[in-house]
Amino acid sequence: MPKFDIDEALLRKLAALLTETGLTEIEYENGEQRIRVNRGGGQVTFAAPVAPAGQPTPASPAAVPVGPPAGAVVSPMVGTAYLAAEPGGTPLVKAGDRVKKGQTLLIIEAMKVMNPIPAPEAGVLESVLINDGQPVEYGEPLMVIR
Amino acid sequence: MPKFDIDEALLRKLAALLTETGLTEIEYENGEQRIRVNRGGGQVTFAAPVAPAGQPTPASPAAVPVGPPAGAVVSPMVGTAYLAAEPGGTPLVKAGDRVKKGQTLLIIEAMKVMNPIPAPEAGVLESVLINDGQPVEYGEPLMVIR
Amino acid sequence: MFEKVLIANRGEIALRIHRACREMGIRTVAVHSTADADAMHVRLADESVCIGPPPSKDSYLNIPAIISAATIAGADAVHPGIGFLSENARFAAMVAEHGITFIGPTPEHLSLMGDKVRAKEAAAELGLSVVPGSAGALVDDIEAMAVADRIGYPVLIKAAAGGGGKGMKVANNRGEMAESLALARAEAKAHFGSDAMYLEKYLSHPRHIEIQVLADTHGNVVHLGERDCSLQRHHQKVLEEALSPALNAAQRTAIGDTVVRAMKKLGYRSVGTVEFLFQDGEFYFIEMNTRLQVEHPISEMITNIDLVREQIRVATGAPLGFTQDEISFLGHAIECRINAEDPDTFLPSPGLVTDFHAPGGLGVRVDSALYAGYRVPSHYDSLIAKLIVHGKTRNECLMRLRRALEEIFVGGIKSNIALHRRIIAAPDFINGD
Amino acid sequence: MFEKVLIANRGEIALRIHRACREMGIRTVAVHSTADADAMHVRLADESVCIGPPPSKDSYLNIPAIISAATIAGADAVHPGIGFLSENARFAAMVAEHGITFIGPTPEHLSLMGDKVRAKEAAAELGLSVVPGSAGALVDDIEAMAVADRIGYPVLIKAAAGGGGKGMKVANNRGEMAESLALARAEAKAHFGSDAMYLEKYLSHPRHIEIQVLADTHGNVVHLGERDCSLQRHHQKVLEEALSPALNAAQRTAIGDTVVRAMKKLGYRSVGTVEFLFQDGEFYFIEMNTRLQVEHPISEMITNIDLVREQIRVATGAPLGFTQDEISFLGHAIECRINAEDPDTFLPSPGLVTDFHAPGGLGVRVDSALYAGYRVPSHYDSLIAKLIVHGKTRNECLMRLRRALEEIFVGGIKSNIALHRRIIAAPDFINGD
Repeated sequence: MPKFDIDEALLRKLAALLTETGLTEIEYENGEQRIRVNRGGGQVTFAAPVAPAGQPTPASPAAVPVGPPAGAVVSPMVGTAYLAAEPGGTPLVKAGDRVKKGQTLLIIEAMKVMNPIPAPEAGVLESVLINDGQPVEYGEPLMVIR
Repeated sequence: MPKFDIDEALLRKLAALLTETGLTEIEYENGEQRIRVNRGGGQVTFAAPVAPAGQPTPASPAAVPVGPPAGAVVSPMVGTAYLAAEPGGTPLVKAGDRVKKGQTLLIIEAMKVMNPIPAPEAGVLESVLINDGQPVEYGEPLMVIR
Repeated sequence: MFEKVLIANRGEIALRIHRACREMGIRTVAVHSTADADAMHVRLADESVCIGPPPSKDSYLNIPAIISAATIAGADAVHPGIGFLSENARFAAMVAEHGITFIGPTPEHLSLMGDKVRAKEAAAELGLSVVPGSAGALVDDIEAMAVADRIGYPVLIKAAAGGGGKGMKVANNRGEMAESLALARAEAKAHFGSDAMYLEKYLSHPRHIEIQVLADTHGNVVHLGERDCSLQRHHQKVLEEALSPALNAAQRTAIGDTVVRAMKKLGYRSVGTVEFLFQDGEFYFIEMNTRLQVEHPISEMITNIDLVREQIRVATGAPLGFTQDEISFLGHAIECRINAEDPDTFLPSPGLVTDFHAPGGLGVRVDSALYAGYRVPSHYDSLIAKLIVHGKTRNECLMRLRRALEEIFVGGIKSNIALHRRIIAAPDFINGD
Repeated sequence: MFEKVLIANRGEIALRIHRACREMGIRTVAVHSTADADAMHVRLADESVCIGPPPSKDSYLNIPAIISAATIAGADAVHPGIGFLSENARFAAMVAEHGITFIGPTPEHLSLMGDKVRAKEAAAELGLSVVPGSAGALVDDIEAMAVADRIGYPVLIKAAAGGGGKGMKVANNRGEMAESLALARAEAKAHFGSDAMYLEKYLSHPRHIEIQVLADTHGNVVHLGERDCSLQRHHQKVLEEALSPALNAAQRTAIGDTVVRAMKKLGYRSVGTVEFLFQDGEFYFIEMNTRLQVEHPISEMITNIDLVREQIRVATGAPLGFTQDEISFLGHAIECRINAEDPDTFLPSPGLVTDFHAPGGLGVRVDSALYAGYRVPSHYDSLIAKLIVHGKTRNECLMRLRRALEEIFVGGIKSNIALHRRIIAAPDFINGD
């Protein structure tokens, strides 16, 4: 049979979309092509885990918290994330950009203070996992740098 | 039927992707090709603790009932066991005796009724596990025949 | 006071009795089948005796085994619990013959109220109005037809020895009589070994109201108000509440006083429950349970009276420690029966309990012998836990019950927890209809 | 009524607050550190927000993170719980500045009672007698000596900003003063960043008696009787009971009325506890806790008042639903603090809870966020469960507590359950000494 080659980047993008949208499954079909990704509901989100209260941890998705993707930039604080320097401005970075270490990727507002979030390392910005103006919590993946 | 050859490297790659992205399942189809990998959302096997509440140690005798020894004659009722036909009489049998099937081994008094307990099989009486006049419960080993 | 009490039962009620005994400083003897060797009450009891194999008839209904165990253990009293031998007059008499106190009513009262026909006759004599029906057991179908014609359709056909809805059929008109009688007789024969039937007026929308009574051996009788058990499935209680949202204070006092007078006249002792059908402001006696009931905790919650403790006290011959005037009703209580069963098919679901999480907090009580790692045997009834909730008002009670049902979790087996969540969300129930 | 309340705490008290909210139909927002992602209150809350890493200073004490979470989640009130920010005046003020209701007293009262020296001055002005001692913070050792000589030895040296026994030393005579002062100052500096000290008469055999108060924003104040917290280990409460076996009705009414008058004069709002040392019939004010307390359930058990529910109600500006005359004390209640610690060495014992079995039945309440499979984090205090038992009498309560302690089981980690079993078996405790 012919070589079955898969689009890794696409899978990662879909995985990121799950995180961003809080979905647990995405199924995609295009003509003969069909792709489906699913996550057991352990993703970080503002909604509490739906696991039954008394359910033993090992049997609960919340028990096996999904780590952020490799190269993910996670939020250092609770606040509102902005992708542009000023409302309606152009995003500071976009997927595909090459970013320098320390370069400001986005801004998180907390207690009316604007906190610039720098790139922890240089690389290519693979994906943006959040929307402009989206509330984020501590440890939430924001962007992925490769 | 044609040999179905599996792309192991691809499976390993997908498995790695599951780990990396925190997905629990990836399904991929391309025309006739279709592949699906799944890692059940945190299905860590849960060892149910057989812990007797209100008792200091999880390992309680009640938790692990011990079966009677092989060849044991167990009590068919709750009552008081007598080794002799009448008070102070000589025991009906003693360790080392060869017993015939159906031979009376002891008497169990329940509700003022004397119930003779017969040997379930022929053999040598290996040991007597109770004392004369001892209360016995249902299923309690009384004697052992080999 | 008793030194040592033998608990002739299993499951949560055996644990309930054990707890009352421990709190009174009484030693406990658990008797159990081989299937219950790891049961919670067996583990907690001071002593335990295995009395037989799993089938009830060979263990929990095995009178010689239980009395032998009591004699050998040197118990000075036997508590029969609920079901099994709790209403068996012969057992009560034999226990007494062996110089052991039976914690319950006299054998005479057990047999009187155990016979549904004689019970109704007695009730009428005691001044409790009964549902119009046949004077006693029906001689034949001809008599049945005649009675039915007199009291008017629809009519309910019941087994004289019946209970739990077995051997019970409704006939909506004369045409249905013959078949309904035949079916009911067959069922009754199968379940109770007797096809003696009686017949009564069928009430279209009655509420099931029961009055809890407590009597000592000195002629003192009090009632603890009513319980409303209208919510049933196939004549099986699912959820009970106290007090009833359908009764007003005047009706409550009136029926309470009537029942107390009747019990005094009867010379009843121990705890008991007089059950009525309540419709259009009228109470119709249906039966009396001469024992503790599964739903007794809701009466305890609203009166702060420990019924099992009092039942044991009066069995020692002690007089009641309080009068009717000293009993006041505080707030509202609801009990949910958690069964090991499929919430949709209602089929039993025995097996290994991998996890059990009991809800806690203010106003929440759980009576259960369950624990993580316990295996629910397939030989007995499917009740595994009672969730009892108390609140200042019925609404507070409902809100508390809702959050408690969000917290409770039973893993490894199916349970009807989901059913209860549905029930308390139903508008009719919330409105108390 | 509030639409959504953010619970700025963790553990059993966060669950306690969640339960009260659910029962009032209020949505809950749980904030948690990464170590508490699987905590019970996080699982049960309607929403949850991770506010920081495990260390308290970066999460549960992280004011900006919590207020941001409240703003983002759209909470209209914040409940601070116990400990952490519950007595932090700055936090209370900032919450208010963000247009969110702080469920607790005013920032002014938080700071007043947070300063042990100013608190004693205020108490004296409010008509509460205090332990004779230094008027305020000691200027130097010379003043300390002078005061000690005046009030007589032994004397207790305390940190002005202190609590929980930190920065506290006894000097039995003049000779010990210098060293005790030095040690206390060092401890105080280390724990509270301030070595401001004060000094008071040391009572040799006082009882720790505290009065629970509840006040609305309309000037209505009631008390829920006292709690006796005399049983402590290294100034840490282990077991509390209500009412106190040491007080008679007259003393109870007297101190209750005194405290209510004082709180009215102060204009206090929300729940609070005024703590006294009681010896030889005299009450000496020591401090006031301007928050809910760990042992609040025992007051709830004897009064049938849901303190957290009432605390939330009055925070909305609603007036108290009852007067002092409508509060009666029913029976006796005891709370045991179950800690994840070695019962002998008292060292914390965090880790995986393999099994948790809560006792049940009549009169037994468990407030706990534990569940089988939960991992007790090592970053926070070791309280894992509160076992609260109610009985008609102190003896009934003790017997019930004994059997409940026989039933409770925590597997996988060490706990002080064995310690509690020892305590309640001690004759002195049984006699209420």
